[in-house]
Amino acid sequence: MPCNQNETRLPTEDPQMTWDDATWILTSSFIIFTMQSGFGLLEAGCVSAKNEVNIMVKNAVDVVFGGITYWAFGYGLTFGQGKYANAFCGVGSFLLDSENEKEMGIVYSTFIFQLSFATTATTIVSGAMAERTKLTAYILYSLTNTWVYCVSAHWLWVDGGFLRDLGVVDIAGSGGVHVLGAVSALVAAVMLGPRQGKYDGGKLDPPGNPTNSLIGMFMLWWGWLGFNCGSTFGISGGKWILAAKSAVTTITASMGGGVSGMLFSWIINKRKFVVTDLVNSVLTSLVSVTAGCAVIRPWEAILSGSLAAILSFIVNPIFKYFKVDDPVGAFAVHGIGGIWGMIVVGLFADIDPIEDVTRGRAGLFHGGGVYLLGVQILALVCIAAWSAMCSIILLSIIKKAVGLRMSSEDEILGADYTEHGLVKFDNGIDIKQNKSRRRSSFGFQVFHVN
Amino acid sequence: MPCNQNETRLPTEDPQMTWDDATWILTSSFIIFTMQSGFGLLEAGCVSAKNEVNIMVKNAVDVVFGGITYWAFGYGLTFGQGKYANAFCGVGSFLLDSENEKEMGIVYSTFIFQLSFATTATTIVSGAMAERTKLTAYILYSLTNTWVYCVSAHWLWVDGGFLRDLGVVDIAGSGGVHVLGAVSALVAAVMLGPRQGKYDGGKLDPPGNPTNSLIGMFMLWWGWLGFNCGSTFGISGGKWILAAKSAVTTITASMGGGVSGMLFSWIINKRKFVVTDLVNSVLTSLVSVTAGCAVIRPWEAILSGSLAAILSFIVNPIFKYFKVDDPVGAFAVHGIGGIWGMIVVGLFADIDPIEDVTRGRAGLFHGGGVYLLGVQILALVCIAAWSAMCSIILLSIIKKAVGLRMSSEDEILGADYTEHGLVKFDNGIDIKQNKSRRRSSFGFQVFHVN
Amino acid sequence: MNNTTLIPVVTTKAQAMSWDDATWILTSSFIIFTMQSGFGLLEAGCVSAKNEVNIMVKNAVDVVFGGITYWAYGYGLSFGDGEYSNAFVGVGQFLVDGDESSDIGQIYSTFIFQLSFATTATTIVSGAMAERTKLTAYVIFSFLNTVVYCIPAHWIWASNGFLKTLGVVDIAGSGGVHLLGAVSAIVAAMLLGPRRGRYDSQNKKQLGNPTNALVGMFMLWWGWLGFNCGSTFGISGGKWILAAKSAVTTINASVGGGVAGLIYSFIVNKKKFMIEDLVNSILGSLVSITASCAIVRPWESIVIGAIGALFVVSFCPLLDRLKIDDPVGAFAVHGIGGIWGMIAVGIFGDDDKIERITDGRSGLTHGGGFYLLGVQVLAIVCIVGWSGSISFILLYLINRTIGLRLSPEEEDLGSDIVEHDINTVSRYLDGCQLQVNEQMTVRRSSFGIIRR
Repeated sequence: MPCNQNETRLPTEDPQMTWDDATWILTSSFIIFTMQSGFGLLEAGCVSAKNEVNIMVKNAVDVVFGGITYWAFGYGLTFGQGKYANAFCGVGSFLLDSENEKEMGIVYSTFIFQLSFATTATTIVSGAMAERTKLTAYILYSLTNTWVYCVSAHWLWVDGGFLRDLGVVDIAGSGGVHVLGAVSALVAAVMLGPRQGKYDGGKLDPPGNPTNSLIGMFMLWWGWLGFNCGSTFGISGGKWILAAKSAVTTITASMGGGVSGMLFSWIINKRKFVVTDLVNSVLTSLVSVTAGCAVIRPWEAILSGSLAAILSFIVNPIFKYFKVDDPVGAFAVHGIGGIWGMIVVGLFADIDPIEDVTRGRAGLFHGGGVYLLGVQILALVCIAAWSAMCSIILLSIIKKAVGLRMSSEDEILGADYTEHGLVKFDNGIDIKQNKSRRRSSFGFQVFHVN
Repeated sequence: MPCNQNETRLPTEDPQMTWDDATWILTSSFIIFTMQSGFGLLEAGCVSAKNEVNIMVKNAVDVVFGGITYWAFGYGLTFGQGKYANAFCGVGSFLLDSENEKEMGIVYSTFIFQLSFATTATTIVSGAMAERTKLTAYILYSLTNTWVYCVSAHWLWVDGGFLRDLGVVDIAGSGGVHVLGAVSALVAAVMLGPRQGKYDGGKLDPPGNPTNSLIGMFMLWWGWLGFNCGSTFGISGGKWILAAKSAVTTITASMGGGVSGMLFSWIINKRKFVVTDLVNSVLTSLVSVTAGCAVIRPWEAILSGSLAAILSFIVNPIFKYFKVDDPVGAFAVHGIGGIWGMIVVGLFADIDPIEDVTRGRAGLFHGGGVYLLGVQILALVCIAAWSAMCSIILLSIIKKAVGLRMSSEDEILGADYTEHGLVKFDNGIDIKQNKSRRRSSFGFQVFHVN
Repeated sequence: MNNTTLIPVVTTKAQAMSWDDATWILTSSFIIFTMQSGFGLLEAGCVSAKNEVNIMVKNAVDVVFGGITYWAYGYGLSFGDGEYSNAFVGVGQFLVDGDESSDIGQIYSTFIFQLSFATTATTIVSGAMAERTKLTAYVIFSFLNTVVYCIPAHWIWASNGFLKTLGVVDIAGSGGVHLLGAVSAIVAAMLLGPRRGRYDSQNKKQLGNPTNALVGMFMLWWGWLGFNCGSTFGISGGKWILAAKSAVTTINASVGGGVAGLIYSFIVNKKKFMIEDLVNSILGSLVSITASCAIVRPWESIVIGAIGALFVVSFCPLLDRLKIDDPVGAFAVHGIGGIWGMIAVGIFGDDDKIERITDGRSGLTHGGGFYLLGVQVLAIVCIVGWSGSISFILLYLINRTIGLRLSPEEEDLGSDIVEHDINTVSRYLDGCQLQVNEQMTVRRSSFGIIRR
């Protein structure tokens, strides 16, 4: 930064951003976008092989259709500062454009960063809807789902939003991204009903590719560093210290979660380390540190991450009892992790003398009393209610209009064939009796429907 | 960069960090963490399909269990500045936490950066132990292995460490990361003995997936840029120039290595380009430039990278003679590359007028005499001896306690089944004769052993 | 507080780089290099399984052999500022070594950034040559092909290049990287001829591994943000504003392209969303915005992306009708997308008040008249002419000396076995090759690879 410039560019003098902040924000956004690849691979590895390509396409659809609506009205609903903006939602800046050179940089940086958040929130839902949802229905859902995220983001992160004014702390979105997405995911899973073969005594195709799930987990893990550290939204002043602290708490939380999750899995699965348990416990612990990454200590992160990982194990038996089918464990990871993450802030947050992230408040264990905890719980209730309500409305409308669920035959054939015309090579078929099929050694072939 | 602040924050005035440095260090650490994905894919592609998932899990275990011990005592052994800190190891800063706002940023940045290094050193070992090691034994090893890395890191990189005081130059860890890891890997491979079928006249399952190996190589390649350039540990002052230089020498070294490795492979393999040769030669050349990236010239990097790649070819016949089984070539890549990399500094290093990385010394070919070369060789001897000794002790204890090697049946079945309950679908078997198997079109199934 | 020593390069030039710029340039280059992984996966997913490993190796060859020649002479031909440097070609700084120069930081930063561009341009070609090219021929081509990229790069981006002097705007290389690579690609595809059996039957060939193709697309997508935003080549002054703007226009273009491509595919393919269409439309729209990322508005970028995507996906069948076999659609994506991207500058480009990228000129819709559009078209003609003719000469010479194409038997076997001794085929060709015995003793491989 050239020091011999006009003082007005300096962050400590003026809230304006410098290019140092821009470097940080843009780099973080680019890293966060790589999490889409991670989510895609994770989900593709969890579903059966006949839906693998389709779930990847759904992750692209999130960005494409979710992105266009975010540009059209999403950003405006969150950050719009028009005269009708209120405590509930922003108004203004629709069809985002900026001509004013002074604010252009800030507007565009905020947009790209927030877009990477918004697409993450919708991606969470795709996993819970896997293997049985029509792609057209999912596209419509991606188009409309944006406003669910945007309104609650206004509550949490924009000055004037009602939760923010109460003092809620959700640094990188345990509540605003993960709980929000997870509740939508749960609603979608319940409305769709379980996959054929899941709870009706039949047989379900097994998950396709654990290696891909693990690669997806790895990509998400490193992307999460960008997610949490980038949420300082700048690097100048004392923000770099918080960014460094966030990196440490994020990684230590994931270690705590990984250790406890693996041990727990080893114990309950009779000395086997189940891969999905490892993946889910690491990711749950990452979700749980997302709200408080800059305001808790490293050892607190280890503790809360470990607890989050173990808490996530309770979802499976409950879902089994209620016959809810969440193929990739979206609610276990993002819902349980997110709820616990918001509560962690109310328990462990400390006053932050550097950037005053908590606005002078501390959590229960640091002598701040129950106020912050109460606000965090209020935020959880508001987010969950909002997300559930909107999702029920949206999905009901889509169900009426085009239908949510594939036909039974389509579901058995798999979405890769029915939506994309791809046919996997079926190992159970005797090749010599199927001369008309062109073979491919990697499991795909052209299929001629007779 | 805070212009209107106290002068003491400015890098040229004072060694303290600014947020510009923090941006660089944090971004580099995030990039280095992506190398875990690369190592995972590389190793998963090299082992047979029945151990593919297991080796990915081992890479997650490295981070999770290695990370938690690094937090608990590893950082303190390297960087602790308590009153008992000495030339051999640091003491202090255990269970890392920081309350002091002035040093919090530096401590946390250093921790996250060094953690990414430490996890790399342990990951190297996992490849050499592939396909025959119990996962529980590996977890115990990951937990304890941390201190092997941390103590020698103190020698090399902390003021007061005895090798550093002698003037050793190992910028990004050819010795401290790669030779250290490779010697542990060699010890582990020898103690475990070869896989069944490797040297006993039987047949070994073929490597599973060369495509994955190549993707892994690509990820490591780009991650290495963050690894070497980030090791300037800052960007302010003249460091940015060294970072740019490191990027150029790193990439040119890999080109030299790739060219010579491919040509050599083509010649000795009768006009075939063997994929593992390509992968190993690129990676070996990257290891070889790691120690000297900022102090050698681009053409010297090409030369030393080419030599490193060719040197790595001699390991295979030697290992074959002694019946040492290193499934992914960990010693060839990291050991030979690392040893040569340390020597390269002694030969090619030049006085660095910008940040004085070599502390005024030059290598043999730049008129600095043999002093630097001698110190580099001394460092190699110390690191190798330390790593070998510690690994023998640790692995012997683990062997006594829980046993290192899988049972013979488990090894034939593969770790994916025995450790994680996953069974790959066997395409060659007529399914109708194996009703008990549930099919999956992409190669996984649940298998019931009768 | 105006201590000038704080600025790292004591200014010899007006716009010296600071370490802030270096952070940006280096980080961007690292991100751009990850696009090689993306190209590799995309192409590996598009070809049949018997050539999957080979195409990944080709992507490594690009970097290794293309890189070494870029170091030796490529950088010098583009950016050399020796005394013989002229409007057509740079001269100087061969065998890049920042020794005697005072601004070595700048040289090294520029080199690493430009190298990541140069390797991208050659990688484009590998896709069009897939499944039928000898690897040795490809190695030699990579070695020589650098010259094709470096000279137009001088025209477009070096301060004394003749197109630059005329005022061409190609911020991150719609023309200089993508169109250039695409023209080489189509020349190669025509010289090689179609793959065996490609146009024999009505069968439409399916992607070998659509999941990999999509993962590759994702990697390219995020890498593209580094590609376009990094092309501000710095972050200080007003550049950070343009970088942020470029990020928004890049992502918006891809969003527009994806929407247009999916709708097109849904209509044309009878309610199916074809993977090829999705991949090609998103990548095509990204190529389209590459030239103009910092000087168009967000809504214009959506339009540019959508039109680019429609051009690309509707062009693909046309090429097949001409029996030009381009296995991964390299020409459609990079060529058609690149041409449209260059033209889009002439139509939608606006004079930015921040860094004056367009030298004060504007495109057609912003009242700048036809001048900019004319220059852009001239640039397209020059690039196509140069890349087409030089690639043809190089490939023709290679074809005459060692031959470009695999023998028919080798092509049927696949490059993985022929070039690398890896047999991916046997499992499905005849399952009985595998020896079955009682327990789990079949030699298994879930991914289909066994070594003979």
